[in-house]
Amino acid sequence: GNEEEAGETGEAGESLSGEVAIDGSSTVLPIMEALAEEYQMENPEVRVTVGGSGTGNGFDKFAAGETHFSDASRPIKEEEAAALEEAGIEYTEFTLAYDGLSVVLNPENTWVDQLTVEELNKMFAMGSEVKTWADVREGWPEEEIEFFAPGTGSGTYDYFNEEILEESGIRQDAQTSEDDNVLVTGVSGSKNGIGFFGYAYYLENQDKLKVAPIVNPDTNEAVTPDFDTIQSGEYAPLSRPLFTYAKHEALTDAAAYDYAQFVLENAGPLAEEVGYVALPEEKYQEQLDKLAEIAGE
Amino acid sequence: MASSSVREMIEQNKAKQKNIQGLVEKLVPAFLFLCAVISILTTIGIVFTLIVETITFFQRVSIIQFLTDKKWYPFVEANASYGILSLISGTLLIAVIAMMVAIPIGLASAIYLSEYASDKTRRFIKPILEVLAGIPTIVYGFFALTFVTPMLQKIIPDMSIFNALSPGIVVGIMIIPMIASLSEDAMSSVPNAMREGAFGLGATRFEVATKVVLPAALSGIIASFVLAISRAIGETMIVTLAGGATPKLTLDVTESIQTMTAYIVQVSLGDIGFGTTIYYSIYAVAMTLFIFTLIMNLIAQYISRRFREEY
Amino acid sequence: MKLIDTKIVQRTMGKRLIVNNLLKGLFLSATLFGLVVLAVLLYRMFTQGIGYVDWDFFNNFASRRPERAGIKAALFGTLWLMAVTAPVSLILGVGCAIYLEEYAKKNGFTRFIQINIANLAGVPSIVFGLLGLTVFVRLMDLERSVLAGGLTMSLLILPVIVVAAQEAIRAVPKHLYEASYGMGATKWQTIRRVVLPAAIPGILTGSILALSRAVGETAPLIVVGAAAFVAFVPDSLLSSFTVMPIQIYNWASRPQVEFHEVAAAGILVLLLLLLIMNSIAVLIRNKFQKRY
Amino acid sequence: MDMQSVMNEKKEKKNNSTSNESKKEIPSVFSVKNLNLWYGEDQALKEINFEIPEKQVTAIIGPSGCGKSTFIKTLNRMVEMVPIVRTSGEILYSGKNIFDSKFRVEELRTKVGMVFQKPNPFPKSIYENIVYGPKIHGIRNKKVLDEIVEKSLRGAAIWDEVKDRLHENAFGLSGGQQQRICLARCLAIEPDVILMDEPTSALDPISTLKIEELVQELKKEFSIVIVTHNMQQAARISDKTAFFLNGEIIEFDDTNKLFSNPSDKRTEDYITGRFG
Amino acid sequence: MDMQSVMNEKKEKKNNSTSNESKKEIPSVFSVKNLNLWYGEDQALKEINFEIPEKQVTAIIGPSGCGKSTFIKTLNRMVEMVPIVRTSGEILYSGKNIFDSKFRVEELRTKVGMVFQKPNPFPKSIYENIVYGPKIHGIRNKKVLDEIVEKSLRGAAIWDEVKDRLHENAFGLSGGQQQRICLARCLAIEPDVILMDEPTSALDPISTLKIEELVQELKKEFSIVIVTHNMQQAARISDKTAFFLNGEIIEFDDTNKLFSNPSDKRTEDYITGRFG
Ligand SMILES: Nc1ncnc2c1ncn2[C@@H]1O[C@H](COP(=O)(O)OP(=O)(O)OP(=O)(O)O)[C@@H](O)[C@H]1O
Ligand SMILES: Nc1ncnc2c1ncn2[C@@H]1O[C@H](COP(=O)(O)OP(=O)(O)OP(=O)(O)O)[C@@H](O)[C@H]1O
Ligand SMILES: [Mg+2]
Ligand SMILES: [Mg+2]
Ligand SMILES: O=P([O-])([O-])[O-]
Repeated sequence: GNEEEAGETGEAGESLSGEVAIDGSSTVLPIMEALAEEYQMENPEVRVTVGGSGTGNGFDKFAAGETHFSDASRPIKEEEAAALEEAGIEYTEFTLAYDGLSVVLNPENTWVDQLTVEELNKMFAMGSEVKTWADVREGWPEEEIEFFAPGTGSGTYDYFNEEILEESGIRQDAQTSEDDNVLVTGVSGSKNGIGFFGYAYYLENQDKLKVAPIVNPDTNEAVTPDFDTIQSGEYAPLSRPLFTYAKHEALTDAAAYDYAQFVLENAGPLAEEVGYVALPEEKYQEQLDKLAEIAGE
Repeated sequence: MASSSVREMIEQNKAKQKNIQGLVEKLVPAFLFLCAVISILTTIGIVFTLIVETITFFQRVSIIQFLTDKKWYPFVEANASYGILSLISGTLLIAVIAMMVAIPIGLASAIYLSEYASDKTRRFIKPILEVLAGIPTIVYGFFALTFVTPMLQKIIPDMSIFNALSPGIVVGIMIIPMIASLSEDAMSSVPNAMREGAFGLGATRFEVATKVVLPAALSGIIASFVLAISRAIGETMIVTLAGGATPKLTLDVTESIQTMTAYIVQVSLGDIGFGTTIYYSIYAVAMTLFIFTLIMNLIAQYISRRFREEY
Repeated sequence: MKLIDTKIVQRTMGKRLIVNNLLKGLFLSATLFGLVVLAVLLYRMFTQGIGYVDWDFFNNFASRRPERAGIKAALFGTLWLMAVTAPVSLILGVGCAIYLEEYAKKNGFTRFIQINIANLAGVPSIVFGLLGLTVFVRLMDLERSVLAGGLTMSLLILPVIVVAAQEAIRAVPKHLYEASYGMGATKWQTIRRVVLPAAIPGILTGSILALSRAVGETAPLIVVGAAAFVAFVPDSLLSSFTVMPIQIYNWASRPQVEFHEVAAAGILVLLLLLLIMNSIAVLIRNKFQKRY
Repeated sequence: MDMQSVMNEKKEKKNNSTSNESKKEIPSVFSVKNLNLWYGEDQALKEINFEIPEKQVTAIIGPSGCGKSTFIKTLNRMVEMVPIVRTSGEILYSGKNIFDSKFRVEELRTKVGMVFQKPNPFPKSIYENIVYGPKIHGIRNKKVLDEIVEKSLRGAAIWDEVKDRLHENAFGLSGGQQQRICLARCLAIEPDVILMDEPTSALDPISTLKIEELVQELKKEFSIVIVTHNMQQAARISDKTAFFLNGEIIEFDDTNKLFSNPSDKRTEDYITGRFG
Repeated sequence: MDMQSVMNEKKEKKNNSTSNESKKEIPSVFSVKNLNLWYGEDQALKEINFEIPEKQVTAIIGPSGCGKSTFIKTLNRMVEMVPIVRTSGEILYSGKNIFDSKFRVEELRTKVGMVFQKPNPFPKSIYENIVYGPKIHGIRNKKVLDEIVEKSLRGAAIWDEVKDRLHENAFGLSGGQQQRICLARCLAIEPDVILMDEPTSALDPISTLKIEELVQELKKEFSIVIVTHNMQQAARISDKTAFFLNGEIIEFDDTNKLFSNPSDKRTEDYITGRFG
C-alpha cells in the first residue's frame, strides 16, 4: 500500500531535480531513510542524503547551513534556537511520529522483570555506584553490568538525561555511540548488557533483545512499550514525539518542498512500518497546510 | 629526396623549436620539482594542521591533564576528562595482542619459506600470503565482529561482544604477511656460505636457521617487527568495528576498550560541531598517534640502514 | 685428551633430529595458518554473501530492507573517487619520481624528500583523513565531496606510487639513455620518449596496487565525511558520495543478520574489484617482463 | 700476430695511400686542443692534442682503461652523463669550441652520431627506432619519415633483411642486426661524424665483417672515429690510427705508418703484443 | 712450470716416500664405489672409484668445472643442498654407506669437517664461532668450551693472534685469519676427516703459506682431502693426488709419482700446462 501511495506523489514531482541534505537524530533515521528511499525511487534526479549523527550534532550542522532538514528526537533547545537565529536561519518544526524510548537487555538476562525510574537513575546516573546487578536489586546476580547508551550529541540521551537522570549526565564508563546499531550489537552480544534507544531499533531486533517493562510512576504499573501503550501515553515517562525541522529558505526550492510534502504525506505509514507510532491523520493534514503556508509566503 | 634535405629540415625545425624546447626544458623540471615538493607539503600539511588544532586544544585542556589523567571522557563539556593514557593503553593492548599473534606466526612462516621450502613452494605461497595483506581492513573488521568474536565467546562465555582480544588477533593476522615477507627477504639475503659453514659442522636445518641465519638477519627481522607494530597502532577499522568505545586503562582483553584511531572515527561519525573541544581533541589524539608511528618508522629505517651491510 | 665426548654427541643427536622435524612441522603449520585463515575468510564471505549478489544488487541503491539493498551508489562512488585519485596521484607520484631520479642533485634536500616519502608511507591513513578534513573540506571549502575525498586518497597513496615509479625508472638501462642523448635528444625528450615508455609497466603495476589500496580504504573517508544514506550516483566532482567500504561498514555495523549477509555480498563485490585490479597488474607485469 | 701481412694486403689495395704531406691538406672536423679530463680526482685524459680528419676513418687503439671510451665520448660530450666529470682545454667543431657555454650539446649530438659497444636499440619497433631521431628534431611528415627509414636502413645495409618487418620489435633481431639498426638510427639524422665505441666487440665474426664493410662504405659521406681493441680491425678499416696509453695520446699517424713503422717504442710494444 | 724442481725438493724432504706397495697397507677412511652424480640432467661425476687414505693429505686437481668441488661435497653429502642432485653408487665411511637411508647426515658431518673456498665465519664473536659446533652437539660446560676454544685455535695456529680479542666479531679479522678461524671451528668438533675446497684461493701468499704449513701439521691427527687449482700447492703438501677431468677420475697415485711420471697422457698434458 505504501509504495503505491508514494508512487502517486512522485509522479506529481516528475522532472524535479536538486539536492536535499538531511542529518540529525538517529532515532528518526529509520523513518527518514525509508522516506528518502521511497522518494528517491520516484524522483531519481533529486539527490537526498540522510545522516544520523544525533539530534544535537544535527542542529550544529543545521546552524552551519549544511543541511536542509534536521531530524530531532527532542524539541530544539534554547541555545540551539539562538544559534539558528544568529545564523539567520528560519525554520519550522514538524512532528513525524511517536517513539517509546526502549530500555533493552540481553535475552539471556532472565532476572530483570521490570525496572523503575529510580532504578534506572541509580544505574545510569553519573557517579553511579552500581557495578553488578546485585547493586540494583537484591537477589539479582552479582555479575558486572555493561552499559550501552547513545552519545551525548543525541536527543535520546538528552531525553533520558532529563526524564530519568535529572540532568546529572550519564555514567562515564557507558559504551556510547551515535549509531544505535552499535548499541544493539553491544547489548545483544553481551549477556550483562543494558542499553536504551528508539523503539524502532528494538522492534527491528526483537529476536536478539529483550525489552524491559518500565514502571509508570503515576500508575505504579509496569508497562511494556508497544504501539498501543506508546500512542496512549501509558508508556511513561519514556514516550516522546519525533520531529524534523525544516529550513524555510530551502522550502522555496521545488525539490525540497516536494520532498517535505512527501514526508508529511507518508510519515505515518512509514513510521509504523519501521516501528514507530503514527500521529492521528488530521495532525499530518494540519502540518501539510502549515507547509503550504510557509512556502506560499 | 636529396641527402641534405633531412639535415636542412632539422636545421629549419631547430630554428623554430629552439625557444619552445628551451622553455619546455626549463618548465618541465620546475613542474616535476613541484610534484616532489607536494610530498613535503603533505607532511607539512599534516604536521601543521595537527599542531595548530592541538595547540587550540591545549589552550582549553591542560597538557598535564592530557598526559596524566587516567580517564578519557570528553563528551560532557562540564564534566570532561582528557587523559590520553586510556586511549594509548587500548592502542597498545591491541598492538601487543597483534604482535603476539603475528611475530611467532610471521617469523615461523619466514623461516619455513626461507630455510625449508623449495623454490617452487616459496613462489607459490608467498604471493598467496601477500593477498592477506591486500584485503581491505573493513573486511577484517567484519570478520572479527561476526566470526572471531562469537567463536571466542564460546570459549570465554563472559566475554563482551566488544573486546580487545578479537580485533587484536585479527590485526595480528593482517600483519602476518608483512612480517613474513620482510623477514624472509632479510633471511634470504644471508649468504649461503654461512649456512654451508654450519651444515658442515653437522648442524640440523633448525639449528642453522635459528643459530646462524636468524642472528645474521636480525636487524632486518626487527625492522619488520617495528614496521608491523606501527601498522598495528595505526589500524582503524578493525578496532572500530570490534573493539568497542570505552577508553580504559586495563589489561583485561575480554573487556571493551578504545584505541586512538577508533576514537577519531567515533567522533567523526558523530560529526562533532566545528569548534568544540571534542573537535579539537581528535587532533590532539591524532598528533599522539602520528608521533607514535613516526618514531616507529624512524626506528625501523634506522635499524635497517644502520645494520644493512653486515656481511 | 679428547674434549668432545662422542657419547654425548651420539646421545643428543637423536633428540636434535626430532626437534628439527618437530619444528619443521611447526613452521609449516604456521605458514599454512595464514593460508587457512584466508580460506576461512573467503569461504565465509562467499557463503554469507553469494545469495545477495545478483543483478539487482548492482542496480539497487541502499535500502532499509536487506533484500532490496544494493551497492550501486557505493560502486559508482568508488569509481568516481578513483577518477579523481588515479590521475592526481599518478601525475604527482610519477612527477615526483622522475624529479628524484632524473633531475634532483644528490644533495641533502633530495635525501630529505626521500626520507619524507618513506615516512609518509607509514603515517596511519586516518591521519590523512584529518588532513583532508582540515585542508580540503574546511580550508578549501570543497565540502564532503568526491573531490575532497579523492584528493585525500591521492595524498594517501602518493608515497607508494612514488617509490614504485622510482624503482621502475631506475630499472631502465643506462644504455637507452645514451642512445637517445646520442641522437641529440634533450633531457625531457629522452625521458618522455625513452625512459617513461620503458618504465611504464613497472609504474602501472605499482600504481594499480596502490590504487587498490585506495579502493579498500575506509577510515580517511569516514573522517572526510560520507553520508549514512546515499541513494544516488554522483554526477559531479562536488557531489556528495559514498564508497564501497563505507557502505559495507554501514551494513556490517547493523545488528541484523540479513544486513551482515548484505555486507558480505558487498565484500564479495569489493574483493572482485580488487581481484580484477590485481590481475591487471600481474598481467601487465608478465607481459612486459624481461624486455631488455 | 700477422700484422705485417694485413698491412701488405692493405697497401696493395690503397695505392694512393696518404703520405705525411697530403695529411696536412685534409681538413679536420674536430681539433682537440690541450684536452684534460678528470673523473673526480682521477685524471683520465692528459693534454690531448689531435686533429680528426674529415671523411676518413680514424681508429683509436690502446690497452683497456687507457681512456679510449672516455675520449670518444668527449667528442659529443656524452661523457658529461657522469656527473663528476671535469674537463679543461678545448675541442673545436666547425670552428666552435664545443665546451663553450653557448654551444648547445643537443645540436652537437645531432651532427655527431654515436654507435655503442653493445647494440642498444629502443624497445620499440624497427621503424620507431629509426624515426626516433627525425621525430625529436621535429620531422612529422609521414612520407618523409618513410623515406628516411628506407634510406637509413639501406645505408646500414640491413634494408633487405628487415623491410618486411619494420613494425616488429627491434629486440627480436640478432645482435649484429641490432647493431646495424643502431647505425641506421644514427644515419637517419644525417650526421657529419659517426663515433663508434668498439661497435663489433659484442658481435660474431660475420656480423663484424658486415659492419667493417659498412664503415668503408660510409666514410664516403661521413667522418668516422672508431674505438677498437682489435688491432687487425684498426689496420683493416682505418685511414688514421691514434694510440692511447694511460690517458695520453702516444702516437697518431697514418694507419699504414703506425702499424708498419711506429715511431714510439711503446706503440711498437703494444702492437707487437708485448702488453695490453 | 718448474714442477720438477718442486718435486726434487720434496723428494729430499721425504726420504721415506711411500711406494706403490706400501700404499696398499694404509687403511682408507672413504671408499668410493661407482659413484655417479647428476645435476638434473647433467652428469657431473662419472663412475668414480677411489680409496681415500687415513691420516694422509689427498689432493684433488683438475681443470675448472671437472667436478672437484662436487666430489668433495659429496663426501659429506653437502652437495645435497642443491635440490636437483641425484646420486648412484656408494661411499663407505667406516664401513657404512653414507647414502644409506638410515645414515644420519648430521652425524657424518660431525665426523667429516669442511673448510670452504671463501672464509665463512658466522657474524658472531670469535669465541662463539668456535663453540658453535660443540654447543649444538650438546656440550654446555663453560670450562670444557673454553678449553676447546683454546685447543682449536692453537690447532689452527691462530691462538696467539686472537687470544686477546676472543669476544670481538670474527668479521673484523683479515681474510687469512678468518680462514684459520673457520679451520679452528672445524677442529673444535674433533672430526676424523677435514675436507678443504680450495682453502687458499682467496688468500694472499703469506696466509696461504700458513695454511699449507698447518695442513702438514694437521695430517698427524686428521685425514685431509684438499681441492686445489694450484698444482704446485698439491705437489708441496699432499701425499696422494687425484686428477679429475670431465667428471671422471683419470689418475690417482702418490703425489710424487703423479707429478713426475704420470701414467696417463691427459694427466701429463694437464700438469705440463697444455690445457686447463
Ligand atoms: N664513470 C666513471 N667514473 C670514474 N672513473 C671512470 C669512469 N669511467 C671510466 N673511468 C676511468 O677512466 C679511465 C679510462 O676509462 P675508459 O672507459 O675510457 O677506458 P677504455 O680505454 O675505454 O677501456 P676499455 O677498453 O676497457 O673500454 C679508467 O681508469 C676508468 O677507471
Ligand atoms: N648447483 C649446480 N647446479 C647445476 N650444475 C652444477 C651446480 N654446481 C656445479 N654444477 C656443474 O657441475 C660441474 C662440476 O662443477 P664443480 O663446481 O664441481 O667443478 P669444479 O671442478 O669445482 O670447478 P672449479 O675449479 O671452477 O671450482 C660443472 O659443469 C658445473 O657447471
Ligand atoms: Mg671502453
Ligand atoms: Mg670448485
Ligand atoms: O540520535 P538521537 O535520536 O538520539 O538524537
